[in-house]
Amino acid sequence: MTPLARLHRDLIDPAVLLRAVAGPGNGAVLLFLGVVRDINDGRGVTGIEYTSYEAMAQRELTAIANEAAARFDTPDLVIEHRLGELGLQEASVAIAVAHPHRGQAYEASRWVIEELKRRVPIWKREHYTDGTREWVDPRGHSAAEVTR
Amino acid sequence: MTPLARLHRDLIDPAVLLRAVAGPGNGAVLLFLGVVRDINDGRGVTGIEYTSYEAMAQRELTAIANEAAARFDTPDLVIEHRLGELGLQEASVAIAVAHPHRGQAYEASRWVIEELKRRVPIWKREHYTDGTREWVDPRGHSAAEVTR
Amino acid sequence: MMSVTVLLFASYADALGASSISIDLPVGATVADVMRDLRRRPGADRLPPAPLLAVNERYAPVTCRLVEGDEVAVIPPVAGG
Amino acid sequence: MMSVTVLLFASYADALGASSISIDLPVGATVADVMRDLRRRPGADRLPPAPLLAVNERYAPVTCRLVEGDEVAVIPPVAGG
Repeated sequence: MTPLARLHRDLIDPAVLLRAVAGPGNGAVLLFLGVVRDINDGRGVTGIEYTSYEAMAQRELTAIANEAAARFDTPDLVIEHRLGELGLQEASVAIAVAHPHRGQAYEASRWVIEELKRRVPIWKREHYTDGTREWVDPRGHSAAEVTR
Repeated sequence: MTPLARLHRDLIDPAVLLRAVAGPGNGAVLLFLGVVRDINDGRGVTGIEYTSYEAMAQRELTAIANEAAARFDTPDLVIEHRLGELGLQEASVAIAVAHPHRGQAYEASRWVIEELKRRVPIWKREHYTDGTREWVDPRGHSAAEVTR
Repeated sequence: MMSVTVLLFASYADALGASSISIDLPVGATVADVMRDLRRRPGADRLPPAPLLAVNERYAPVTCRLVEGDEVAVIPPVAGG
Repeated sequence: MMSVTVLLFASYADALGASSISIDLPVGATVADVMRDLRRRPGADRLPPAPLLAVNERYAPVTCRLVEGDEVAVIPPVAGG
Protein backbone atom coordinates (compact mmCIF):
# COMPACT_ATOMS: atom_id res chain seq x y z
CA MET A 1 0.00 0.00 0.00
CA THR A 2 0.94 3.66 0.04
CA PRO A 3 0.46 5.56 3.31
CA LEU A 4 -3.09 6.90 3.66
CA ALA A 5 -4.51 9.85 5.57
CA ARG A 6 -8.23 10.51 5.77
CA LEU A 7 -10.26 13.24 7.43
CA HIS A 8 -13.94 12.34 7.54
CA ARG A 9 -17.27 12.45 9.33
CA ASP A 10 -18.04 8.72 9.46
CA LEU A 11 -17.45 6.42 12.40
CA ILE A 12 -13.91 5.03 12.46
CA ASP A 13 -13.87 1.26 11.89
CA PRO A 14 -10.71 -0.33 13.36
CA ALA A 15 -11.17 -3.45 11.20
CA VAL A 16 -10.86 -1.36 8.05
CA LEU A 17 -7.55 0.11 9.20
CA LEU A 18 -6.19 -3.29 10.27
CA ARG A 19 -7.04 -4.75 6.87
CA ALA A 20 -5.46 -1.80 5.07
CA VAL A 21 -2.04 -2.19 6.71
CA ALA A 22 -1.81 -5.99 6.47
CA GLY A 23 1.07 -7.30 4.38
CA PRO A 24 2.84 -10.68 4.18
CA GLY A 25 6.18 -9.36 5.47
CA ASN A 26 4.76 -7.59 8.52
CA GLY A 27 5.30 -9.15 11.93
CA ALA A 28 3.79 -6.38 14.04
CA VAL A 29 0.63 -4.31 13.75
CA LEU A 30 -0.13 -1.42 16.06
CA LEU A 31 -3.47 0.36 16.26
CA PHE A 32 -3.85 3.54 18.29
CA LEU A 33 -7.30 4.97 18.98
CA GLY A 34 -7.92 8.32 20.61
CA VAL A 35 -11.40 8.20 22.13
CA VAL A 36 -13.74 10.73 23.74
CA ARG A 37 -13.66 10.36 27.50
CA ASP A 38 -16.26 11.46 29.99
CA ILE A 39 -14.04 13.76 32.00
CA ASN A 40 -11.32 16.30 31.17
CA ASP A 41 -9.49 18.51 33.65
CA GLY A 42 -12.03 17.46 36.23
CA ARG A 43 -15.08 18.55 34.21
CA GLY A 44 -17.80 16.16 33.07
CA VAL A 45 -17.85 15.88 29.25
CA THR A 46 -20.87 14.78 27.21
CA GLY A 47 -19.33 14.98 23.74
CA ILE A 48 -16.80 16.75 21.53
CA GLU A 49 -17.21 18.70 18.33
CA TYR A 50 -14.21 18.59 15.96
CA THR A 51 -13.67 21.22 13.30
CA SER A 52 -10.69 21.89 11.02
CA TYR A 53 -9.07 23.98 8.33
CA GLU A 54 -9.93 21.04 6.17
CA ALA A 55 -7.69 21.52 3.12
CA MET A 56 -4.65 22.25 5.25
CA ALA A 57 -5.46 19.53 7.77
CA GLN A 58 -5.68 16.99 4.96
CA ARG A 59 -2.39 18.23 3.56
CA GLU A 60 -0.64 18.00 6.95
CA LEU A 61 -2.07 14.56 7.71
CA THR A 62 -0.87 13.28 4.34
CA ALA A 63 2.56 14.82 4.93
CA ILE A 64 2.79 13.15 8.36
CA ALA A 65 1.80 9.77 6.89
CA ASN A 66 4.46 10.07 4.17
CA GLU A 67 7.14 11.34 6.55
CA ALA A 68 6.43 8.49 8.99
CA ALA A 69 6.59 5.93 6.18
CA ALA A 70 10.01 7.19 5.13
CA ARG A 71 11.37 7.73 8.64
CA PHE A 72 10.28 4.33 9.99
CA ASP A 73 10.63 2.43 6.74
CA THR A 74 7.17 1.03 6.14
CA PRO A 75 4.49 1.93 3.59
CA ASP A 76 1.80 0.25 5.68
CA LEU A 77 0.39 3.17 7.61
CA VAL A 78 -3.08 4.69 7.82
CA ILE A 79 -4.22 7.78 9.72
CA GLU A 80 -7.90 8.68 10.10
CA HIS A 81 -9.32 11.67 11.94
CA ARG A 82 -12.99 12.37 12.57
CA LEU A 83 -14.73 15.70 12.17
CA GLY A 84 -18.15 16.74 13.46
CA GLU A 85 -19.97 15.80 16.65
CA LEU A 86 -18.64 12.81 18.56
CA GLY A 87 -20.26 11.01 21.48
CA LEU A 88 -18.49 9.48 24.45
CA GLN A 89 -16.11 6.62 23.63
CA GLU A 90 -16.20 7.33 19.90
CA ALA A 91 -12.77 7.36 18.29
CA SER A 92 -11.61 10.79 17.11
CA VAL A 93 -8.37 9.51 15.66
CA ALA A 94 -7.00 6.15 14.57
CA ILE A 95 -3.47 5.30 13.53
CA ALA A 96 -2.59 1.87 12.19
CA VAL A 97 1.00 0.90 11.42
CA ALA A 98 2.36 -2.45 10.33
CA HIS A 99 6.05 -3.24 10.16
CA PRO A 100 8.31 -6.29 9.93
CA HIS A 101 9.51 -5.46 13.48
CA ARG A 102 7.60 -4.26 16.54
CA GLY A 103 10.10 -1.65 17.73
CA GLN A 104 9.61 0.51 14.69
CA ALA A 105 5.84 -0.04 14.71
CA TYR A 106 5.67 1.41 18.25
CA GLU A 107 7.96 4.30 17.37
CA ALA A 108 6.10 5.15 14.18
CA SER A 109 2.71 5.09 15.90
CA ARG A 110 3.87 7.34 18.72
CA TRP A 111 5.61 9.74 16.34
CA VAL A 112 2.48 10.10 14.21
CA ILE A 113 0.15 10.94 17.09
CA GLU A 114 2.61 13.48 18.54
CA GLU A 115 3.11 15.15 15.15
CA LEU A 116 -0.63 15.17 14.54
CA LYS A 117 -1.26 16.90 17.84
CA ARG A 118 1.53 19.36 17.18
CA ARG A 119 0.70 20.55 13.70
CA VAL A 120 -2.59 19.47 12.14
CA PRO A 121 -5.09 22.36 12.17
CA ILE A 122 -7.97 20.65 13.92
CA TRP A 123 -9.84 22.08 16.89
CA LYS A 124 -12.23 20.65 19.39
CA ARG A 125 -15.03 22.11 21.45
CA GLU A 126 -15.98 20.10 24.50
CA HIS A 127 -19.59 19.93 25.61
CA TYR A 128 -19.91 19.73 29.38
CA THR A 129 -22.47 18.17 31.67
CA ASP A 130 -23.44 21.66 32.89
CA GLY A 131 -24.57 22.58 29.34
CA THR A 132 -21.60 24.85 28.51
CA ARG A 133 -19.16 24.40 25.62
CA GLU A 134 -15.58 25.47 25.28
CA TRP A 135 -12.82 25.34 22.70
CA VAL A 136 -9.95 23.34 24.12
CA ASP A 137 -6.44 24.76 24.27
CA PRO A 138 -4.22 21.74 24.86
CA ARG A 139 -1.51 23.98 26.28
CA GLY A 140 -3.44 23.72 29.48
CA HIS A 141 -6.08 26.40 29.67
CA SER A 142 -9.44 26.83 27.97
CA ALA A 143 -9.71 29.23 25.05
CA ALA A 144 -11.93 31.46 27.19
CA GLU A 145 -9.17 31.84 29.73
CA VAL A 146 -6.53 32.55 27.09
CA THR A 147 -8.37 35.52 25.80
CA ARG A 148 -9.33 37.06 29.11
CA MET B 1 -12.75 -4.79 34.11
CA THR B 2 -9.96 -6.80 35.70
CA PRO B 3 -6.90 -7.54 33.58
CA LEU B 4 -7.33 -10.66 31.46
CA ALA B 5 -4.85 -13.13 30.03
CA ARG B 6 -5.91 -15.96 27.74
CA LEU B 7 -3.98 -18.72 26.03
CA HIS B 8 -6.10 -20.45 23.39
CA ARG B 9 -6.34 -22.16 20.03
CA ASP B 10 -9.02 -19.97 18.38
CA LEU B 11 -8.40 -17.12 15.97
CA ILE B 12 -7.72 -13.84 17.75
CA ASP B 13 -10.51 -11.30 17.13
CA PRO B 14 -9.24 -7.71 17.60
CA ALA B 15 -12.81 -6.42 17.99
CA VAL B 16 -13.31 -8.59 21.08
CA LEU B 17 -10.19 -7.16 22.73
CA LEU B 18 -11.13 -3.57 21.86
CA ARG B 19 -14.58 -4.04 23.37
CA ALA B 20 -13.12 -5.62 26.50
CA VAL B 21 -10.85 -2.67 27.35
CA ALA B 22 -13.36 0.11 26.59
CA GLY B 23 -14.27 2.30 29.54
CA PRO B 24 -15.78 5.78 29.84
CA GLY B 25 -12.69 7.38 31.39
CA ASN B 26 -10.24 6.06 28.78
CA GLY B 27 -8.87 8.48 26.20
CA ALA B 28 -6.41 6.14 24.49
CA VAL B 29 -6.63 2.55 23.31
CA LEU B 30 -3.65 0.66 21.97
CA LEU B 31 -3.83 -2.70 20.23
CA PHE B 32 -0.67 -4.64 19.42
CA LEU B 33 -0.81 -7.68 17.16
CA GLY B 34 2.11 -9.98 16.53
CA VAL B 35 1.48 -11.72 13.22
CA VAL B 36 3.11 -14.57 11.31
CA ARG B 37 5.27 -13.21 8.52
CA ASP B 38 6.39 -14.97 5.39
CA ILE B 39 10.10 -14.59 5.98
CA ASN B 40 12.41 -14.86 9.00
CA ASP B 41 16.19 -14.55 8.95
CA GLY B 42 16.01 -14.72 5.18
CA ARG B 43 14.12 -18.04 5.06
CA GLY B 44 10.68 -18.41 3.50
CA VAL B 45 8.10 -19.33 6.16
CA THR B 46 4.79 -21.07 5.45
CA GLY B 47 3.42 -21.21 8.99
CA ILE B 48 4.28 -21.45 12.67
CA GLU B 49 3.35 -24.02 15.30
CA TYR B 50 3.09 -22.67 18.87
CA THR B 51 3.37 -24.93 21.89
CA SER B 52 3.66 -24.14 25.59
CA TYR B 53 4.01 -25.35 29.14
CA GLU B 54 0.39 -24.42 29.35
CA ALA B 55 -0.25 -24.17 33.10
CA MET B 56 2.89 -22.12 33.68
CA ALA B 57 2.37 -19.99 30.57
CA GLN B 58 -1.14 -19.13 31.74
CA ARG B 59 0.22 -18.28 35.18
CA GLU B 60 2.97 -16.04 33.76
CA LEU B 61 0.59 -14.30 31.33
CA THR B 62 -1.83 -13.56 34.17
CA ALA B 63 1.02 -12.27 36.32
CA ILE B 64 2.20 -9.97 33.52
CA ALA B 65 -1.34 -8.62 33.01
CA ASN B 66 -1.69 -7.89 36.72
CA GLU B 67 1.78 -6.39 37.05
CA ALA B 68 1.17 -4.13 34.03
CA ALA B 69 -2.18 -3.02 35.44
CA ALA B 70 -0.53 -1.98 38.71
CA ARG B 71 2.60 -0.49 37.17
CA PHE B 72 0.77 1.58 34.55
CA ASP B 73 -2.34 2.25 36.59
CA THR B 74 -5.12 0.84 34.45
CA PRO B 75 -7.29 -2.27 34.88
CA ASP B 76 -8.23 -2.22 31.19
CA LEU B 77 -5.76 -4.65 29.74
CA VAL B 78 -6.14 -7.91 27.81
CA ILE B 79 -3.46 -10.31 26.60
CA GLU B 80 -4.24 -13.20 24.28
CA HIS B 81 -1.77 -15.74 22.90
CA ARG B 82 -2.51 -18.43 20.35
CA LEU B 83 -1.37 -22.02 20.48
CA GLY B 84 -1.39 -24.58 17.67
CA GLU B 85 -0.80 -24.20 13.96
CA LEU B 86 -0.93 -20.67 12.57
CA GLY B 87 -0.98 -19.62 8.93
CA LEU B 88 0.69 -16.56 7.45
CA GLN B 89 -0.65 -13.23 8.73
CA GLU B 90 -2.57 -14.84 11.58
CA ALA B 91 -2.06 -13.10 14.91
CA SER B 92 -0.08 -15.13 17.45
CA VAL B 93 -0.41 -12.54 20.17
CA ALA B 94 -2.68 -9.57 20.87
CA ILE B 95 -2.34 -6.97 23.61
CA ALA B 96 -5.02 -4.36 24.16
CA VAL B 97 -4.58 -1.57 26.71
CA ALA B 98 -6.83 1.38 27.41
CA HIS B 99 -5.85 4.28 29.62
CA PRO B 100 -6.98 7.83 30.34
CA HIS B 101 -3.68 9.03 28.75
CA ARG B 102 -1.83 7.81 25.68
CA GLY B 103 1.70 7.92 27.12
CA GLN B 104 0.98 5.19 29.63
CA ALA B 105 -1.01 3.16 27.09
CA TYR B 106 2.08 3.01 24.83
CA GLU B 107 4.39 2.20 27.72
CA ALA B 108 2.12 -0.52 29.11
CA SER B 109 1.69 -2.16 25.72
CA ARG B 110 5.41 -2.21 25.04
CA TRP B 111 6.23 -3.46 28.52
CA VAL B 112 3.76 -6.34 28.22
CA ILE B 113 5.11 -7.63 24.90
CA GLU B 114 8.72 -7.45 26.10
CA GLU B 115 7.90 -9.27 29.36
CA LEU B 116 5.89 -11.87 27.46
CA LYS B 117 8.82 -12.57 25.14
CA ARG B 118 11.20 -12.70 28.06
CA ARG B 119 9.45 -15.08 30.42
CA VAL B 120 6.32 -16.87 29.18
CA PRO B 121 7.12 -20.53 28.40
CA ILE B 122 5.86 -20.66 24.83
CA TRP B 123 7.85 -22.06 21.92
CA LYS B 124 7.45 -21.90 18.20
CA ARG B 125 8.47 -24.14 15.36
CA GLU B 126 8.66 -22.47 11.98
CA HIS B 127 7.68 -24.37 8.87
CA TYR B 128 9.76 -23.36 5.87
CA THR B 129 9.08 -23.27 2.15
CA ASP B 130 11.67 -26.04 1.63
CA GLY B 131 9.57 -28.39 3.78
CA THR B 132 11.81 -28.32 6.86
CA ARG B 133 10.76 -27.24 10.38
CA GLU B 134 12.80 -25.79 13.18
CA TRP B 135 12.31 -24.66 16.75
CA VAL B 136 13.13 -20.99 16.97
CA ASP B 137 15.66 -19.68 19.46
CA PRO B 138 15.05 -15.93 19.57
CA ARG B 139 18.57 -15.38 20.86
CA GLY B 140 19.58 -15.56 17.26
CA HIS B 141 20.28 -19.12 16.21
CA SER B 142 18.03 -22.06 15.48
CA ALA B 143 17.64 -24.76 18.10
CA ALA B 144 19.41 -27.19 15.78
CA GLU B 145 22.47 -24.97 15.73
CA VAL B 146 22.48 -24.49 19.50
CA THR B 147 22.73 -28.16 20.18
CA ARG B 148 25.34 -29.06 17.60
CA MET C 1 -4.18 47.26 -4.34
CA MET C 2 -4.74 43.54 -3.97
CA SER C 3 -7.23 41.41 -2.13
CA VAL C 4 -6.50 38.47 0.20
CA THR C 5 -8.83 36.16 2.09
CA VAL C 6 -8.36 35.75 5.83
CA LEU C 7 -9.66 32.57 7.42
CA LEU C 8 -10.50 32.34 11.12
CA PHE C 9 -11.28 29.16 13.03
CA ALA C 10 -12.71 27.92 16.31
CA SER C 11 -12.25 30.45 19.15
CA TYR C 12 -10.74 33.05 16.78
CA ALA C 13 -13.79 32.89 14.50
CA ASP C 14 -16.00 33.30 17.59
CA ALA C 15 -13.89 36.27 18.75
CA LEU C 16 -14.15 38.19 15.48
CA GLY C 17 -17.62 36.95 14.60
CA ALA C 18 -16.51 35.73 11.16
CA SER C 19 -14.79 32.72 9.66
CA SER C 20 -13.71 34.43 6.44
CA ILE C 21 -12.85 38.09 5.80
CA SER C 22 -11.69 39.67 2.55
CA ILE C 23 -9.05 42.36 3.09
CA ASP C 24 -7.66 44.88 0.56
CA LEU C 25 -3.97 45.68 0.94
CA PRO C 26 -1.31 47.55 -1.04
CA VAL C 27 0.75 45.43 -3.44
CA GLY C 28 3.78 44.00 -1.58
CA ALA C 29 2.00 43.70 1.77
CA THR C 30 2.93 40.94 4.22
CA VAL C 31 1.06 38.80 6.72
CA ALA C 32 1.97 41.41 9.34
CA ASP C 33 -0.15 43.93 7.43
CA VAL C 34 -3.07 41.50 7.51
CA MET C 35 -2.68 41.16 11.28
CA ARG C 36 -2.54 44.96 11.73
CA ASP C 37 -5.82 45.24 9.83
CA LEU C 38 -7.40 42.42 11.84
CA ARG C 39 -6.38 43.95 15.16
CA ARG C 40 -8.46 47.05 14.46
CA ARG C 41 -11.63 44.95 14.30
CA PRO C 42 -14.07 44.37 17.20
CA GLY C 43 -13.18 41.24 19.18
CA ALA C 44 -9.54 41.24 18.02
CA ASP C 45 -8.42 41.92 21.59
CA ARG C 46 -9.17 38.21 22.16
CA LEU C 47 -6.44 37.13 19.71
CA PRO C 48 -3.08 36.28 21.33
CA PRO C 49 -0.03 38.49 20.58
CA ALA C 50 1.52 36.08 18.09
CA PRO C 51 -0.91 33.49 16.74
CA LEU C 52 0.14 30.71 14.40
CA LEU C 53 -0.31 31.69 10.76
CA ALA C 54 -0.59 29.92 7.44
CA VAL C 55 -0.49 31.15 3.86
CA ASN C 56 -2.13 28.96 1.23
CA GLU C 57 -2.43 25.98 3.57
CA ARG C 58 1.17 26.06 4.83
CA TYR C 59 2.51 27.44 8.09
CA ALA C 60 4.20 30.78 7.37
CA PRO C 61 5.96 33.54 9.31
CA VAL C 62 4.40 36.96 9.79
CA THR C 63 7.02 38.38 7.38
CA CYS C 64 5.66 36.33 4.46
CA ARG C 65 4.92 38.56 1.44
CA LEU C 66 1.48 38.13 -0.12
CA VAL C 67 0.07 38.30 -3.64
CA GLU C 68 -3.42 38.82 -4.98
CA GLY C 69 -5.77 36.01 -4.02
CA ASP C 70 -3.63 34.53 -1.22
CA GLU C 71 -5.40 32.76 1.60
CA VAL C 72 -4.13 33.71 5.05
CA ALA C 73 -5.24 31.57 8.00
CA VAL C 74 -4.99 32.57 11.64
CA ILE C 75 -4.59 29.29 13.50
CA PRO C 76 -5.71 28.80 17.11
CA PRO C 77 -3.76 26.31 19.26
CA VAL C 78 -4.37 23.03 17.46
CA ALA C 79 -6.24 20.33 19.36
CA GLY C 80 -6.47 17.31 17.08
CA GLY C 81 -6.23 13.75 18.23
CA MET D 1 13.23 -42.36 47.91
CA MET D 2 10.82 -39.97 46.26
CA SER D 3 9.51 -39.52 42.75
CA VAL D 4 9.39 -36.30 40.70
CA THR D 5 8.08 -35.63 37.22
CA VAL D 6 10.36 -33.96 34.69
CA LEU D 7 8.73 -32.08 31.83
CA LEU D 8 10.55 -31.42 28.57
CA PHE D 9 9.37 -29.13 25.80
CA ALA D 10 10.00 -28.23 22.18
CA SER D 11 13.62 -28.92 21.12
CA TYR D 12 14.46 -30.49 24.51
CA ALA D 13 11.60 -32.96 24.19
CA ASP D 14 12.86 -33.80 20.70
CA ALA D 15 16.41 -34.23 22.01
CA LEU D 16 15.47 -36.70 24.75
CA GLY D 17 12.60 -38.30 22.87
CA ALA D 18 10.15 -37.68 25.71
CA SER D 19 8.02 -34.86 27.04
CA SER D 20 7.56 -36.29 30.52
CA ILE D 21 9.89 -38.53 32.56
CA SER D 22 9.38 -39.84 36.07
CA ILE D 23 12.60 -39.91 38.10
CA ASP D 24 13.25 -41.50 41.51
CA LEU D 25 15.62 -39.62 43.79
CA PRO D 26 16.76 -39.77 47.40
CA VAL D 27 14.79 -37.61 49.83
CA GLY D 28 16.32 -34.11 49.99
CA ALA D 29 17.44 -34.12 46.36
CA THR D 30 17.62 -30.85 44.41
CA VAL D 31 16.98 -29.81 40.82
CA ALA D 32 20.71 -30.33 40.22
CA ASP D 33 20.21 -34.04 40.98
CA VAL D 34 17.42 -34.16 38.40
CA MET D 35 19.74 -32.61 35.84
CA ARG D 36 22.53 -35.10 36.65
CA ASP D 37 20.10 -37.94 36.05
CA LEU D 38 18.85 -36.39 32.81
CA ARG D 39 22.35 -35.88 31.47
CA ARG D 40 23.01 -39.62 31.56
CA ARG D 41 20.18 -40.22 29.08
CA PRO D 42 20.59 -40.55 25.30
CA GLY D 43 20.20 -37.19 23.52
CA ALA D 44 21.05 -35.17 26.66
CA ASP D 45 24.22 -33.92 24.95
CA ARG D 46 21.84 -31.61 23.04
CA LEU D 47 20.81 -29.75 26.22
CA PRO D 48 22.75 -26.54 26.95
CA PRO D 49 25.02 -26.38 30.02
CA ALA D 50 22.57 -24.35 32.11
CA PRO D 51 18.99 -24.46 30.84
CA LEU D 52 16.18 -22.46 32.43
CA LEU D 53 14.34 -24.48 35.05
CA ALA D 54 10.98 -24.35 36.78
CA VAL D 55 9.57 -26.18 39.77
CA ASN D 56 5.79 -26.44 40.05
CA GLU D 57 5.21 -23.82 37.33
CA ARG D 58 7.63 -21.21 38.70
CA TYR D 59 11.15 -20.42 37.57
CA ALA D 60 13.59 -21.90 40.08
CA PRO D 61 17.36 -22.21 40.56
CA VAL D 62 19.18 -25.50 40.19
CA THR D 63 19.72 -25.49 43.98
CA CYS D 64 15.98 -25.75 44.66
CA ARG D 65 15.19 -28.68 47.02
CA LEU D 66 12.45 -31.02 45.86
CA VAL D 67 9.73 -33.03 47.57
CA GLU D 68 7.70 -36.05 46.49
CA GLY D 69 5.48 -35.27 43.50
CA ASP D 70 7.19 -32.05 42.44
CA GLU D 71 7.04 -31.12 38.78
CA VAL D 72 10.39 -29.99 37.35
CA ALA D 73 10.38 -28.36 33.91
CA VAL D 74 13.42 -27.88 31.72
CA ILE D 75 12.63 -24.77 29.70
CA PRO D 76 14.11 -24.10 26.24
CA PRO D 77 14.69 -20.49 25.23
CA VAL D 78 11.17 -19.04 25.20
CA ALA D 79 9.82 -17.78 21.88
CA GLY D 80 6.35 -16.42 22.53
CA GLY D 81 4.86 -13.39 20.81
